[in-house]
Order: sequence, then structure tokens, then C-alpha cells
Amino acid sequence: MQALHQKAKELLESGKVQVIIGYGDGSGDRVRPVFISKAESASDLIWDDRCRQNLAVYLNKPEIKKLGVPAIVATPVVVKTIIQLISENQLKSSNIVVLVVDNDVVSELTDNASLEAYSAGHPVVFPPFVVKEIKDIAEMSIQQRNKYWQDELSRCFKCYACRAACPLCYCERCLTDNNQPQWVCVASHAQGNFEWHINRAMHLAGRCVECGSCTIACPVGIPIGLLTIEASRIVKQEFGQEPGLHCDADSAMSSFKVEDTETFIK
Amino acid sequence: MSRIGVFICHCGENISATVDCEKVAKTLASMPGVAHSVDYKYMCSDPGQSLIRSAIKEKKLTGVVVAACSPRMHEPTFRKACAEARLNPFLCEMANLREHCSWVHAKGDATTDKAIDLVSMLVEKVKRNKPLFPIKVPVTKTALVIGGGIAGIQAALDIANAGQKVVLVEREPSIGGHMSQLSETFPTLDCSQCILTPRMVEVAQNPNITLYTYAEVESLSGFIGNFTARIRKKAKSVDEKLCTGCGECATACPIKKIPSEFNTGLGMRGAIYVPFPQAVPNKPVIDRSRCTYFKSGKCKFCASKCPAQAIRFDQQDEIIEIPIGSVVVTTGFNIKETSFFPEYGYGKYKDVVTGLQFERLLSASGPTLGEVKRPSDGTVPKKIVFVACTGSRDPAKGIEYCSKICCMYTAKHAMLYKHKVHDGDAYVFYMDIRAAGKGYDEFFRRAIEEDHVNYIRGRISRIYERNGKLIVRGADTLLGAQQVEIEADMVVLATAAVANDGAESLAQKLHVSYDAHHFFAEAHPKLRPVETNTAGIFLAGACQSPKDIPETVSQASAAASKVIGLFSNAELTREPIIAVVNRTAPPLFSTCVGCFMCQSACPYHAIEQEEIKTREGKLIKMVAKVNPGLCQGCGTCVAFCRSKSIDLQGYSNEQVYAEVMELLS
Amino acid sequence: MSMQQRVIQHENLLKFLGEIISSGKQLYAPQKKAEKTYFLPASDVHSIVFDYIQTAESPKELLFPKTERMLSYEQVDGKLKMIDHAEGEIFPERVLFGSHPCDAVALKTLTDFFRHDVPDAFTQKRQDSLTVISVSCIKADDNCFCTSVGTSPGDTEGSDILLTPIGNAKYYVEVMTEKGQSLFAAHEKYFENSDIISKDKYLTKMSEVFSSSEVTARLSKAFDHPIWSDASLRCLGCGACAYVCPVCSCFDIQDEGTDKKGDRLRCWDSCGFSLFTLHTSGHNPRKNQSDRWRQRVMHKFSYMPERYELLGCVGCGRCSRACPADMNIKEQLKEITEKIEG
Amino acid sequence: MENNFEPKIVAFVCNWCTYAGADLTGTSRIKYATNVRIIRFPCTGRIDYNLLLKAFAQGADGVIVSGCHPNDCHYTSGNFHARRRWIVFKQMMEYMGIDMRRVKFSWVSAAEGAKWADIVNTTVNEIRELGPSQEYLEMSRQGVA
Repeated sequence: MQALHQKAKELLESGKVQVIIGYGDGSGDRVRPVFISKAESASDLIWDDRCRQNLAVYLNKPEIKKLGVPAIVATPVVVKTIIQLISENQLKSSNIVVLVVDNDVVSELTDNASLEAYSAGHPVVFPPFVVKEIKDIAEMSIQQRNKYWQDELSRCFKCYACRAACPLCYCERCLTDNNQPQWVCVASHAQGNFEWHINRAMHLAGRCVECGSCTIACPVGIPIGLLTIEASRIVKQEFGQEPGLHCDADSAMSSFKVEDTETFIK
Repeated sequence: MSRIGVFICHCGENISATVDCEKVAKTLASMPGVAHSVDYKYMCSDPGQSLIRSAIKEKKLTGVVVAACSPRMHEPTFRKACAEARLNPFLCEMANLREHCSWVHAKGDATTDKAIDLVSMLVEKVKRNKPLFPIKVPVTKTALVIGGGIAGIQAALDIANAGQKVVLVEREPSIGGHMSQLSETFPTLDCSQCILTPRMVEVAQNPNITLYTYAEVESLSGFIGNFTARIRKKAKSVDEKLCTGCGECATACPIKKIPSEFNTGLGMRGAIYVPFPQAVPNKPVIDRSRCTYFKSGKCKFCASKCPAQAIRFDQQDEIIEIPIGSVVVTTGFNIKETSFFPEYGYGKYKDVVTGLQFERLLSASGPTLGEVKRPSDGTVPKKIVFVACTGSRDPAKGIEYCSKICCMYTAKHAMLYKHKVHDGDAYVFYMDIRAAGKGYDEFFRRAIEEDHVNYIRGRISRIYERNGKLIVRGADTLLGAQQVEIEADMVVLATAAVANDGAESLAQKLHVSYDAHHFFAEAHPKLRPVETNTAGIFLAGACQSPKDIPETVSQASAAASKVIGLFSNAELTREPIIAVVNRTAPPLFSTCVGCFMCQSACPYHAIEQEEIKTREGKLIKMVAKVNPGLCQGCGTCVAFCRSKSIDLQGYSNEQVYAEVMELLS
Repeated sequence: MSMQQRVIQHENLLKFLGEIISSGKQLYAPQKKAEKTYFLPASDVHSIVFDYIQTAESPKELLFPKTERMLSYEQVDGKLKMIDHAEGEIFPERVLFGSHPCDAVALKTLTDFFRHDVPDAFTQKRQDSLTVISVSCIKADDNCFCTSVGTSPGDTEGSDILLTPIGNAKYYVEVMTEKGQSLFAAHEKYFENSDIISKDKYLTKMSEVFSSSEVTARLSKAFDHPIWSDASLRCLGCGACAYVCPVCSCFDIQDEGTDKKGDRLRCWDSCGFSLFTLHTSGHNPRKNQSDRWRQRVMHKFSYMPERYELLGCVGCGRCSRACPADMNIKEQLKEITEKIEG
Repeated sequence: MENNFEPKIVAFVCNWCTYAGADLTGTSRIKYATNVRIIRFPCTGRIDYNLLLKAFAQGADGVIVSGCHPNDCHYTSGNFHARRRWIVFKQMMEYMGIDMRRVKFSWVSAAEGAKWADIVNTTVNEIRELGPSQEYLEMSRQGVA
């Protein structure tokens, strides 16, 4: 942590950045996002296993943008998110400093190439319980899956914490807030919830970097991350494309190959 | 509140025989927002159209649904009628009660119920239609003609003579196509080259025509009036400006035994060659796949003999980009080789030839200088069997269609053979004689009656060799399928005419449709025979289906007149069915967040990036913007857009959503 | 309400609850799902959990469902048929078991709020058919702050019956209302007489972190204070806090359907969403997330007390537990009393 | 299965191939079941999967989605984009437990009038076997108090 504090202090003092987006002390034993603008507060930064929220979500928030050029304390999945955001024209690596911490060594990733190299070297590893959930659902029959998701989604009350926590849900007006026409029912009845969640999954297909922030954010414990993980798994399996690896990649869902194969179109 | 007019057409009895049109009209009359609903015998007739016009005025209609035939048939008719009554034409929609309902279902309540659904759906759509206005785009007045056969030559000359620029692209070293290979032409028996060569020369001399031979279209982008063609000029290895066409190089070339394409393999050529003496341009090219220098790095005999020092071994393929306003596709056809037919010896008998090969044997400029000689031993055949419909009209061969020209050229072949070999016997096996055309029937009768050609109605089952003779076995169906066996010296197969090599990939490059046999598809078989479904791209000749010369030439002139028509205006009016990115009040300006997925998806590169700035010039955000000239209105971007910030005029989200909701409510 | 002092044994409590189920009433009780506890319809009393601090969701759905069908319409043979669901429907008899006193207070606050001005038939009828059996708190966590907002771990307000665990698998029983009395009377056999018990010693001890009246007073001068933007930087603008809150009662009325048939639905909404106050013109009076965070605090601690004499917070702490960005209301309220001058 | 069950089927088709193909079915007077209602789109690329969801929510028993064969798209690649979308959408729906046998994806060219009739008839028969759509409609009734 020492190295991180030192680096943050230097960056702020040198004026290279105006704010450090990182993790700090939170309620009880939680950590929370902090936005440090003063060099003397650099030691408020925390770096440990509790740092799981995807802080990239703050990079495009207008309130945060007003604070000036940011440096962001990035977990490997945040690096992936940043690459994906760059590929979607939402960020430029020249406008941010990405700080990665490995064995108490802090490195600055300041260009596309270094971000890509870091991302390639740090594949996403799911925690065992997620691996188990994925396996359990894969083994279900379609009827069991229907029951499983209907049951899980019945708790959804559309607080949209999943959307808010997701750094790739950056639309200024979400599909679900579009009422001409009303593609997604506003109500959080079964149909409205299904429409919302399948749209979220479809919209993140080939884009979800599998950070798990949506699942963590869900106040009613729906494992919604599984939906976007599945969407990205399908894209990888069918089209061989993975998000968060290349800054100039075309989105899998807005490109195609003549050789794409399927067996169901007659 | 919408005031929609609904007009149900009986189409004579085409619709009313199975759909209760009166009931449809009555049901629709009570639908909310419908101000007027009637049925009528022929909506497309003058009185029918005036019903629409007067209802628009009297009932102050805000939208019109005409329930009649397919909108692909009469949508323009009814939209025009609306426009005449000062209703924006895009406030008119058609429900397809004929092709999609009355013609495919039996009379009954279910059919009428379906008709009601189809009309109500369109009523809900039209309630959400917005007035749209045609888009004007400039036109580049240069035509691209692809293929330098008679069709391409005719089209190019017609366009050029009308004062417009033409780029003619031919993949072979010379223009001329199949017609230049023919001996004489039916039904007049005038010499093919004699009538063609002057036209070829005219092409070369016309200042409005730029000719690229030994060149192919690499890609075509853009849209009607505004295409960009990328053309690959294959390296000829000869500097055309310096070359005088003296022919010393061809004489010098040590390789002499390359089967000549022009002579259908019956004659030979060198590695540096001019395909035939009357070639245009009359300049040689080096066939690099055969040239000793290109294969082994040694030789250069041609260069050493060239008085103009025009040989260029280091020449590279060149890609040129040309702005184009319109395209005429005239890539012609090919014929099936004898090797395609196992029952006729898989092409292993040298004296079983195709009709095109026989043309070369008959031709005064051909390998035998016009004498009919057997390819195997050079003797004059005394008995020739001509087989019409070889492969054509044969579903077992995958060629169900009639090749159209074979009946006539087979009669011509037999006739010319008899003219040259007076004591020879000519037999023709045929299925049916198709001789519709001016002077055609008379021509084929002359073969029988004056030249005593033996016509046998029946198919042949086998050809095999016995004692130097070709045994042709068949059946005479007019004699009760009696077995016929003829000992022939030579057999001429009128093999099927098929789409030219590479037709499919060219169609894909040009984004035009093609049929199962890879012939290019016309926009409408009767009413738009020389247009494709892609605006600005026209067809002529045998690339669309097998054709004879007069038909090819008339199509070429027709296509040329379409191009000339297009070029007669400085700008072009296009349908406003295009995508639009929304604009909202500040501070959002647009709900577009600039992810530009639409940009990577758009097949027409019609999406641009637009900067939204403050009055002081500070960038607020980047959003997508549609170039209305490039957008073709496929709507692929619309379905992609996560925030629904882009929408398609004429098929907007609200419109299609309303259709689904109405249909199932 | 005067009454005899009673206690109930844990096993009798289960029988009592079982009898409620078998009597045909819907019993909602805390049950576990994955890691979290929810008030769910109970069909088996053994699935009820007792050892929990707070459920993930509040019980407000029992009065104010996340999606309430208010009216339906349909065109039948060209005639419009309308159903007002507040008129027609019979609301089922329900018993809520296991809510803590804070939730019971919140249910009362909700009832009072919806009764204000034009009474809302839906919440009223749901309230009429609901009996609340609460359980006092013998433990709490850092997020709880009921004592700072005028209630307490043993508060009887809003409960029809309050049970307080007094050790040895026994609960001290306080029957507070007629509804409670009639439920109690119907199952009296499970209850035992007892001496008067002072329940306070069994309750969790919680010190007052701030005074809510002081918060209210300070807020009247705090509209433009920088505290809001500092605190809300990490706020993601979701509605998790509002939706788990037992008191938050904002809603959005949605019509679903076509011109042939459809429903009018009342759906939860949240002032945390930027669209909540967005005008068609593009103008948003609460443009920044800080404006929306301020609104949340102001509404609960300033506007509600002023207009309805109700406090919009019962100190259950759910919003702090649910927040994906660790927004902590207790911390914020304490800071208000410290940083904003009185 | 109910014998008199008449499935409601919505077809989302592109203008250039399948709509024209269905026109040809008419021109050729090939008969098919009355259960299908065609909604015309310029291209399969335009067809939003949300329309399929809405169709089921509104009570469709089956859906047909059809356009130009690969390589034959009037707009060159709309159908390729659509194909990707359907590959993901179909698997995603199945992951969430929705029976996709009610959705028939096909390529029908402007020349395949007979194929169109066959697709409609096959779909109608298959949906008749499956019976009325329940699971999706059930969803539109649940979760409302």
C-alpha cells in the first residue's frame, strides 16, 4: 500500500492528475470508492482483497469528470473495462492514468498497448461459487432453468443497481427508459423483469468483462451476473471474440463473419 | 386524432372470390381512427384512384391504407394518387390481400379474418407514419459497363453516343466476347465478325469511352449516381503506348502449344499473344502462368525482338478508383464443356465437340480456315450428328431451363455443314424445336426442306467409339421410341448455356441478386427486365439468361437508355426511407452516446461521427450521424442501437411496434 | 390496551404460526434465500428464521406492492369494460410475523402517509386485512440507528402483537391492538400467563448517534451546503436505497396495453433516478446526483416532518446495507449535525 | 392436444427475399394455412429481438423470422448481422428457460414461393403440436398485486 500512497501523492503533486479514483475506508469492514484530490490524503487509499467494485463506472460520470484528469486504481478487470470503453469510443487512454498494483509494485498504464498487454496477462478467474453456479445451470433442463430464473427474477424490483454499477451500461438514456415505444415494461412484474434482464444480457453480449459488479450490487441477491457472463460465453464460443483485450476491436455484435455457423436457420 | 381512409380492392375477383371485402371494409370502419372505409372492384383503375383522391379531400384524411395486391406491385401507384390529392405519399401504406391472402387461402371466415388483421395492422402503422420528403443526390455522369461482348459494346456505344462518359471493363485481352467466335449468324447467315468488328473499332475510337481490357472489377461501393468502382488492371507486361501491335513478339515466343481460348482449344497460341487477329485493342499480353520467363526467370525472347521495346516484365497489377453514376452488367454466359457429360464420353472423344467449337471449325478465321475437319485426324467428316438440348431442360443435370439459342444454331450448323460438305449427312436429335422469332421458323424449315438435314425427335442415350466411328444411340420418339443407331464421323453437342465463371462473386461485389443458376436477377421479369434490385445497376444480355444476338442487343440498348435517362438530370431523387439519429433538447442533444456500433455495422459506410459543440466551440459530445445520400435504409443499425437513438423512417420503432401490438390484440 | 401479561414458548409459537397458516390466512415470515433473509409467504413454519438482524427487503410490499394493478379495461363487442381493482377485489387476510419494531413503525408511517389528503384505497384495504406480529430486537449492527430517529428495539408502535425474546426459548407477549387481540384470542391456548416483565433488559442497547429533530432543524439551512456534493460523489444513482426502504413511497403510474385492453399499474419509483424529475423540455431541476441525494435526505428529515408530521426514516439501516457504493445514511445524518450550523 | 387449436403466428420478414417469395407463393397460387400474419421489414437486419418478445407477450403462439439467404442480402450484410443476433438471442432465451421451438428462423428467397408455403405449414403444424403458448403469457400475468 505504501507504494500506492507514494505514487498517488506524486501524481497529485506533479499536477499530472487532479483526482485519484480508488478505494478507501468504508462503513464497518467495507471499503468504498474515494476520490482523492489532495496529495496529503493519498494515504487514505486502501488496496486489499475487499477492493472488488468496478471503479471504471465513475470514469464517465459527469460529476467525476468535473474533477479533472483522473488516475484510477485498477484491478485487472478494471483494466479490461477500460480497454472495452476505449474500443467503444467512450474513453481515451491519453486522458487517464491507470494504476495497477502487483505485489506492492505500482505501475502506470498510459497507452493502449500497455493496457492490452496487462489485460492479456491477467485473465478473469471466477471465484469457485460462480464456477459452481455456472455448472449447475448448465446442467439444468430448459424447464428447470425457466423455474430457476422465474424464481430468482421474481425478487427484482427494478432498482437498476445492476445498471448503475455496470461501467459498460453508459447510455445516457437506457432502453428501458424509452417509452416511444415502451420496449421494456416499466413494471417489475415477471414480464417486465424478463424483458429487462434479457435486454441487459443482449446488450452486454460480447461486451461484459465479467467483473461481477452487477451481482454484488443487486440488493436482493439475484445472481444476474450469470446472464451477462453467459451472453459473453456464447459470443466467445460462436464467434471467438472476447471483450476487454483490444482497444480497436469491433464489437462482436456489430460485426460478422460470412463463415458464422448455426444449425437452426432452415 | 388520426383520420385514416381504408380502401379495400376486390381486384376483379382475385381478392373478393375468397375474402369478404365488404365485411373487411365494414369492420375497419368501426376501428378507432378510421374515418372512411370502402371496398371497390379495381382500386388501381382510374375511378378507383379517384375514389382515394376525393376521399382524402372530402374526409380530410391523414393517412391511407389500400388493401389490394402486393405493395411491391402497386405501392408507387397509390402513393402517387395520394400525392395528387396533396397527401404526403409516405402517409399511404398497402395491405397485401392478394398475394398474401386471397391467392393462398380458400374462401372462408379464417381468410376474411386474416384480411381484417392485415388491414388493421397497417392502419395502426399508418397512424404513426410521418410525412417524408424525397432526398436529392447528385449524379456522376459516368457509366461503368462490365463485359465487352456484344451487349457491353452496344450499351457502351449507345451511352457514349448520347454524349455520356463510359468506362468499359473486359477481363480478356480483347473485347468481342462470344460473338467474335461465331462463324455466321442465324437466320441471315451473315458473317459474325463482319458485323461485329466495325463496332469493336468504334468502341476503341469513341472519345467518350475509356476501355480497360485485361481488367476486372475489384469492388463497387456507394449507391446510385454515386458509386466508386475499384478496377484491377491486370499486368499485361506490355507498354500499350509503345506497342505498335506488329506481332514480332508472338512470332518470337518459343512456346507455341498453348490451347487458344479463342479457338476453344482447337488452335494454339503463344505465351505472349493477341487472342485473334481483329482484337481490340490489337496489342498482346503475356500469359504469366505460361511464360518461360515468369516460370524460370530466363527467356525474354519477345523483349529482344520487340522493335518498340514495349515489353515490361516488371509491370504490376494496377488498381484504379473511378467515380461512377451507373453500372451496366453485360458479363455474358459460358457453355458446358463436353467433359460434363459422362454418357457422351466425358469429353474423351476428340470428335465429340461443343457447338462453340464447331463454330470455330466453320469460321473462315478458325483453325481450319473454315473447312470442316475432324479434330482427331483432320479428315472431312461425312456424317455428323448434332444433339440439341445437351444438358438443357434436364433436371437430372441440374439445368431445368431451355438454353434458347441451341435450336437455331444447330439448324445453322447443319445447314452450313451441308453447304461445305455437299455429300455429307447431317442428323439432328432434338426434343422440341423452338423457333419463335422473326424468320426463325422459316430458317429451320429450310435446313430440312432445302438442305435435307435429317431431324430425329428423341434423345440420345450414349455415344461410344467403334472402329474409328462414333456410335450414336438414341430413340426416335416419333416412331414409337424405335432404337436408332448412327455411325457418325463427328458429333456436335449443343451444350447448355450457363452463367459465366465468376458471375456469383461479381454479383456479390455489386450487391445484386442472382438466381439459383447464378444468372443475374432482373428487378421484375416483365416490367423491369433490364434493371436489378439495386438502384443504378442494369443488366443486358446472356448474364441474365441465355439469349441470342438480337435480343442481347435490344437489351443492351434498353439498359443504355436507362442509364441515359438517369444521367439526363443533374440530381437524382431518392426515397427517404433512411435512418436518422435523434436530436433532443439540451443538455442531452441526442440520446446517442457515440459507441458507434452502428458505424461498424453499416454495409454502406453511411454513418459518420458528428461533434456537438457549444457556441464557443467546446466539444460537448460525439454522436452518430447518417449520411442521407449513402444510407439505403436497411435498418440494421436500428436494431443494434442499445439506446434506440437511431430510427428508420418508414419502418420506425413506433410503427413496427404498433403493428405487432395491433396484430395480437 | 389493558391486558393480562403473557409469555409464549418457542415451540408453541411455531404451533401458533402453523395454525395461522392452516386457518387459511397468508403468513409472511422471514425466510432465507441464498445469503439473505426475506419476508416470504410461509407454508412450513420450520422454514422461518429467527436469528437475523434485518431482512434484505422491507415488509412495505404488504401495503404498497412494487406493482399494483389499479384498474383494467377491455373492449368487449365494441363496449368498454372497466374494472377498478380497489373497488372489486377482496384483499386476503394476511399476517406478518417477525418484523422488527422499526418495520412496524414504518408500516404505520406508510399507512398514515397514504391516508393523508385523499386516502388511498389500496394501502388502506391492505392495512385493514394485515395483522403484524413483531419481534423486538435483541441484537443490532452498525447500520441500525432506530434510537436516533425516535423509535427503539422494543417499540410497540405499529405492531398488533409484539414479542420480546426473554431467553429460555420464551417470548414476552404484548398485544397492542384489536386486530392483535382477535388473533391472540383465536389461538389463546398457546400462550401462558406470566408476571409483569420489564422487557428492557432483554433488548439490544443502542446509543443515540444524533437527534432527528436536530437534523430537521439543521436541514432547513442546508440546501446549498457543499456537504451534498462531497458525500454523493460515489453515489451511482440507482434506486436500491429507496426500494429496500420501508418508508419510501414514491410511485409511477404506468398504462400497459393497447386500445383494446390493458391495465393501469402503480410501480415503485425512486428520487435517486435522474429521470425522476426530468422534464420533456430537457430541463432537470435535480440535475446532479448530489441534488438527488439531498432530496432523499431532505424528504425524509425535513419535508415529511414539516408536511405530515411524520419522519421518513425508522433507522432500519437497509439502505446502507444495500448500497453498492457504500452510501451510509447514518454517517451522513451524523455529519449534518456536526458540520451544518444550527 | 387440442384439435381445434388455431395457433396465432406472426412472421417478421424482409422485403426483398421472403416478402417477395411469399408474393410468389401467391402468384403461383400455392395454398397454405391462414394462421400467419406477415409484417414487412426492409431487411432482417432491422428486426429487433424485442419485437419477438412483444409478440409472445401479446399472445403469439409462434413466430417466423425469415429473410434472404446468406450472401443474397439486398443490403449485402443485413442478414449476416441478423444471423449473429439470432445465434446469441436463441441461446440466451434458452438459458433463461424459454422454449425456442416456437420461433422458426429461415432463409426464403424471392424465388422460393413453395418453400414459404412449406415453412408456414410446417410451423403451424409444429405449433399445433406444442399447443398454445403458455410460459411467456404466464409471465405477463405474474408479479402484479
